[in-house]
Amino acid sequence: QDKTYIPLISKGFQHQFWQAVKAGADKAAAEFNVEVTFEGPDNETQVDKQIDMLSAALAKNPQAIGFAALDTQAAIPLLKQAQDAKIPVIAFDSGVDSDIPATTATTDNVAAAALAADKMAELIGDAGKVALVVHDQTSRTGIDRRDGFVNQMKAKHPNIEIVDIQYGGGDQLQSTEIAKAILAANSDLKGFFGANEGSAIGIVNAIKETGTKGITVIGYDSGTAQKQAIKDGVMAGAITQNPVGIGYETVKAAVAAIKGETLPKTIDTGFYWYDKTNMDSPEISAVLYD
Amino acid sequence: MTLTVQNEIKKKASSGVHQKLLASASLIVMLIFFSLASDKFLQTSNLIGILQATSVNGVLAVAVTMVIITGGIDLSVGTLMTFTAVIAGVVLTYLGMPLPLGIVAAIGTGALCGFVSGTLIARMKIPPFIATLGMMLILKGLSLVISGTKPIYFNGTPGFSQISTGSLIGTVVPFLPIPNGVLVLFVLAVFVAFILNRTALGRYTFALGSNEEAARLSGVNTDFWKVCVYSLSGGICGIAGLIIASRLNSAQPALGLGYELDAIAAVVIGGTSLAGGRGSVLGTIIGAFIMSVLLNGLRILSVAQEWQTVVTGMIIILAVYADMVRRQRM
Amino acid sequence: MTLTVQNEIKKKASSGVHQKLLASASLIVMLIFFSLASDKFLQTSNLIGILQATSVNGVLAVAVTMVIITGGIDLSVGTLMTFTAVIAGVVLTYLGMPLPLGIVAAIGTGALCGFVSGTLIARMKIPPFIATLGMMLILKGLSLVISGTKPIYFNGTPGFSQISTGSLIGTVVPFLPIPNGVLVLFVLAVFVAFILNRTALGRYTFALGSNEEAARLSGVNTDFWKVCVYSLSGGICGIAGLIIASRLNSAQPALGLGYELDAIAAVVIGGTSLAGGRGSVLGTIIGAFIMSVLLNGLRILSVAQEWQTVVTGMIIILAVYADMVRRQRM
Amino acid sequence: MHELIKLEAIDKRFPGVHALKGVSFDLFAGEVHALMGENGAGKSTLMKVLSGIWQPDGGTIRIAGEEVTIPSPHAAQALGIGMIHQELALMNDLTVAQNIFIGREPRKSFWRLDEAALNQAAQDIFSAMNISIDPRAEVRTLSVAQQQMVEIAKSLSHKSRVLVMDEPTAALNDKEVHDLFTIIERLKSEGVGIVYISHKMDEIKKIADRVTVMRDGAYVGTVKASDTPISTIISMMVGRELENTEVDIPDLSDAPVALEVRGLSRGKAVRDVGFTVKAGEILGFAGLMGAGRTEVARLIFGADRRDAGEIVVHGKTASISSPKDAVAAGIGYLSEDRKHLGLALGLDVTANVGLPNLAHFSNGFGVIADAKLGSVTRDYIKQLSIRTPSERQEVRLLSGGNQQKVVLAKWLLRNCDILIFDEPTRGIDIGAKSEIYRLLQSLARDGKAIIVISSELPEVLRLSHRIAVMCEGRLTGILPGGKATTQEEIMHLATQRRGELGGEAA
Ligand SMILES: Nc1ncnc2c1ncn2[C@@H]1O[C@H](COP(=O)(O)OP(=O)(O)OP(=O)(O)O)[C@@H](O)[C@H]1O
Ligand SMILES: Nc1ncnc2c1ncn2[C@@H]1O[C@H](COP(=O)(O)OP(=O)(O)OP(=O)(O)O)[C@@H](O)[C@H]1O
Ligand SMILES: [Mg+2]
Ligand SMILES: [Mg+2]
Repeated sequence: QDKTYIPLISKGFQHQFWQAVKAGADKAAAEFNVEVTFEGPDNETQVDKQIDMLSAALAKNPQAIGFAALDTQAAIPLLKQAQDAKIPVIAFDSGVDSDIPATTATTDNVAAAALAADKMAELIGDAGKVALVVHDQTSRTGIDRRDGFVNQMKAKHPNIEIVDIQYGGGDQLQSTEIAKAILAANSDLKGFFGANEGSAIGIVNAIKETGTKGITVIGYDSGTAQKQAIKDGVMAGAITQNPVGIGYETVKAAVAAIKGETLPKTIDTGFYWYDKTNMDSPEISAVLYD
Repeated sequence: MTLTVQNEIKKKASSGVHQKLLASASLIVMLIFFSLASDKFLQTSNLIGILQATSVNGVLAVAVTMVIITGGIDLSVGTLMTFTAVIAGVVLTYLGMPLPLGIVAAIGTGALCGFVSGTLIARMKIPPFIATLGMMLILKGLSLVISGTKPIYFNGTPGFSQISTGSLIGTVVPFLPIPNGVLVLFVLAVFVAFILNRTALGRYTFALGSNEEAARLSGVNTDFWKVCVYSLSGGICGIAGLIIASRLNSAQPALGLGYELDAIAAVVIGGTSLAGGRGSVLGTIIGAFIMSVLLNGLRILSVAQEWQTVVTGMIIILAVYADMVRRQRM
Repeated sequence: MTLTVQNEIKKKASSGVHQKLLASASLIVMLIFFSLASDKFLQTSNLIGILQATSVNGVLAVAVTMVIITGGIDLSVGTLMTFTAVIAGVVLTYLGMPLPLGIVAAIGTGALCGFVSGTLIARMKIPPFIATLGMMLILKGLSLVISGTKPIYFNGTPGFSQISTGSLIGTVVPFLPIPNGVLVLFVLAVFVAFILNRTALGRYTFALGSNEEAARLSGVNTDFWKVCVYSLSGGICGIAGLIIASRLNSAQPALGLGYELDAIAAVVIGGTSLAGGRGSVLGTIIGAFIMSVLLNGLRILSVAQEWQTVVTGMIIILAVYADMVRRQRM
Repeated sequence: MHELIKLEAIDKRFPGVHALKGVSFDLFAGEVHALMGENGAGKSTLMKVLSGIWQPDGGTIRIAGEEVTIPSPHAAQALGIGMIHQELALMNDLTVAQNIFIGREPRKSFWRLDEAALNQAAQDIFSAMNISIDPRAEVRTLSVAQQQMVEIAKSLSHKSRVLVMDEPTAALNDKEVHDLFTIIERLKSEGVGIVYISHKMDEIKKIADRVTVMRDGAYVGTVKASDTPISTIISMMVGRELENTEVDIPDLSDAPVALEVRGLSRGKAVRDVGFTVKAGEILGFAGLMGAGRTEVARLIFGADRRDAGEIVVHGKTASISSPKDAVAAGIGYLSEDRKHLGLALGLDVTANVGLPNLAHFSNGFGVIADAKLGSVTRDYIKQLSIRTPSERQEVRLLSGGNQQKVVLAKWLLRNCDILIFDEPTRGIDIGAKSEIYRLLQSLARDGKAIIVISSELPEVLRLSHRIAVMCEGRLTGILPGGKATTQEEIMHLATQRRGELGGEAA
């Protein structure tokens, strides 16, 4: 008698965010006594590689499947195949344009980035120049966080000018160089938003290396370096999702779906603003990861 | 004397066939291993998944095979594929033209870009690595510009997804639902193999890689033929663009970077020399399958992803080594 | 007669110097253009930023220059850099050893991995592309395995970040706060240039790329020297690993993929031929600077990123073309 | 005189070729032992066994009486065996001196190489050889003849006890050959044993002490050079007698001019060269190494860009800017450097023969009639007696002389009106040579205009209807062919330098 098997096909694998999702999934796997595997392509542009992974996962005849779609439509034929085979699909991180998934465990990235924009406005006095380093120009999370931040500024904080948006692929080194160039070009910059961990660390590195003072940095996600930067005061604060929660809820929902239980349409795993003042509080430190 | 010679010719010819059959030895070993290791591996759906996973890389690898045989290299195949997909998206979705026009546009754009690379290389004597690296970056940027940095969906062209995911064979032989994308790969492989082995273009392709100067001094218009090879290769990348766009039902403008390495790897694993002058499409197809079977098998066995990478690296080295030892023996 | 010969030697020598000075023409044009286009470009902090941005790619490019001169290629430089950084992290942070041991471990691991690649290539005759592609994947996987798929921080080794970001020169000449990482790049470049031009290892490096068989027939132990080149190159990747780890104050196990292409591009832009036999470290350094100045300038000008890519592609082609035209004229 | 080397019953097989069938060979100190045989007889292979490149499948090697195995070229060097390879094996990107001393560079402190000492040592060798080559020049800038000299200098630098010279004079002219022979005499007197492979019969008489003949990979016999007539050696080689033909100059007064060249110039290599060739005529080109004959041919053929000059084919000015144009105008060029310029070594014989001819062997879709091309190739293999297991053999596996014949075949098949042969018999055996002479003569009889560039004066004299002589890029004169002209007259023109040359260079 095989254990219940639930493969999770994510958007990434090597980054800390995805490792935290994996940790949550593993925790749930142990709790519900199911077998979970976790896989994702090298970067968030490789839509077709993700489809190949999904295809191989389906071939293993799983009881349910977790899927964080890189593209809202590309995987639909395979998801239909899963539906036909009566394999419940749980979407996580971001959804697909289809009602196949039994539920979607996700963060509202647009709202989260808007919160970051509000915090930025608050910290720099609702006026001045702000720049963004984003991890990706075409991926869902990249677009949502960029647009969430930029649109919120436009709508609510008209005196804040977005002077530059550049993309560093989430690569810390590349993001560092980008942030340094932006700093060099804008000596009167007041705020800097990094849309994921690698981008945020890149900004922090740039500030440290150039010795720039007086810039408000807001990050996204957590990780040792980002937490340290907040403690050191280089970074004002950051938005964190609840990746461990996403992983946990995905597996939990999958187990429920296998049992035929009805699930809510979405499971909002939430996002949080954290800074020096609240990062040691129990409910925040629970959603942060190293 | 004549008898011995004839015997020897026969021996040579048959050893040639042996060699080609045996070239797939590593692939066969892999297939057997994974079949024994997991009963999921040999399922029709999984085998079709493998075929489909090979189609895009296979087509790109076939495109780059010709270029590598001339002694060149093409780093732009991945982003060219994406660029042609975006062009197809613009033509079909934005401009709402009929499907055949989209197909012609994609392949034509591919050929045109190949023509530009070829011209840079042949006439302006820019090293292939630089010319195609430049093209890779240019096309990567242009894909984003033209698409407006977002995917273009083909929902307005219902037939489009059939290009890759439909199955002509399946409608005739129901128990063999081989997707069209794979069919295209095989037809293309046969076509390019024919060109390489039976036509003047093919002969010049080998001659360019073997000794370009000797070919030039034989009165061969080497520049012209080189441009032809790059154009043809570009056109094939256009086909890859159609396949991937059809598979994803969308043109993903950021895709494609890094695909050139996979394609070149398939070519080299298949025994084509990067120095030029020797190589075969059959080898390339086998090389592409070695890569996709390996990845699929490791996934089926649920090997941890970091170890998948390690094992893939080792197997690639081993497969090529085994192939070489075998060839030396014969 | 002897007079003519001597004249020609002189002419050749002086044109050699000219050539090297002019090789940087594209770079100088770029510097002038960006200085005029933006007053932010020539700020000391930005210039130092450019230097620092070149350090990692520059060191990797120097490493791969030697390999390319032998007629080989090394795709593993990026992941090897990461792997050595991870090893340094394990030694310094996990095992809590003193800094010098971490440095030795990183460079030693690099050399060892280079030794393995070199052995695969020289003794087992596996094509360099395949051997180093395999190594690239193996090391990518192992970095994840060893680090436990998470960054290793160097907070326990306070001096570590000085390797790259501190400034020895700055303490002596305060208005020239050139970071140590850049210093390392230049020292290394001089060292490798010395090896290439003045030592037996360098001589054989060129001989291998020029005509390996001829070198072997002359009694040169070609396999041995090839392994030496790859080992040395690996050791240099270890230095790159230290620089990047020191800059990020952490070993990022997922980093490094794609860096090989940048490094190779710098080498080829610098005029080293992928066919082997010719090349120079100075050219490579110039090539690396062309790439980083270009990117920095476009960023300073806030060019949209998709257009940055397009322009970079075009400039790379143009720079190489201009360089070639110039060389032919002389 | 003691025995240096004794090879006994050496056997060697390659796929499809039994290259050596129990061959024996010995060499004494202080002698020149010539090794003769047709192309593909196995001479180079035997010597490659001796110098550690191939391992024999059977037989023994004794050096100074002791049985040895020679696993690598390095080991051969350690045993005092040096070899000048038939195919140039130089590193093009390195300088002359660096090539000569590769693997044995003089050192300074801190692992530095002593470049000055290196260049000086190379200069010393060249001085001793009485030739002037710049030790600092990159090898790729040298002509084939100069490269051959570098190879010779390299093997001399080893101070070997045994020196194998595989066709060292194939690319040299008479003066250089003479200088080489002086060197060989000196080495002989120092007790060095020399194995000398050549297809030039007159050389054998001049320097060889003994001659061993091989045929079809088998040992035929060893004779004393002094008391064996050449004809005997030739018949040992080819198994029959060869008749010696004299040049027979046809009356071409009515023949149309096929090719006229006016004012051809390129830099210092070719200065204002002009001449005509009539249909049915063989125009020989003589001159010293570097005289510019090859360059003239390359300019006519469009392989290099000319600074000035007009090329008139059949009375019409031809606009030739690339070899493609030249071939279209009916000009064929057989280059002197077959390895780099003549052959795609990795491809098979058929593909090489087909290279200039595919247009005639393919249909409108570019599909090649491969069977037809193959059978035509087989015809040429027979006609030129190219020794190859089949027409599908890769050219790099053929012996040097047979490779040269493949180059010939590809141009013969092309059937051009004007053919330029640059050193057509380089490395070709005596039997095949007379075949080629006959062939050239019959081509001329068929109305082709032929230019033959050769560094062997006897060859020029034997073939040419007229003889053009070049010196330092200029055409110094055109002499009538046949008995009317002597070698001395040619040499006079070939050394007719311009007084103001030194001034011009500055
Ligand atoms: N590596 C090889 N593989 C297969 N056949 C070979 C190889 N090397 C030589 N041969 C064959 O062995 C035979 C002897 O060749 P070899 O080069 O010894 O001839 P040779 O006497 O030196 O001729 P030439 O005067 O033309 O140089 C030829 O038929 C040649 O084709
Ligand atoms: N690629 C080159 N680079 C530099 N100099 C060259 C090159 N090729 C030829 N030369 C020079 O041009 C001149 C003419 O050489 P060419 O080869 O035409 O002479 P040749 O009469 O055919 O003599 P050879 O017997 O050497 O073939 C020589 O001085 C030669 O050194
Ligand atoms: Mg020979
Ligand atoms: Mg010549």
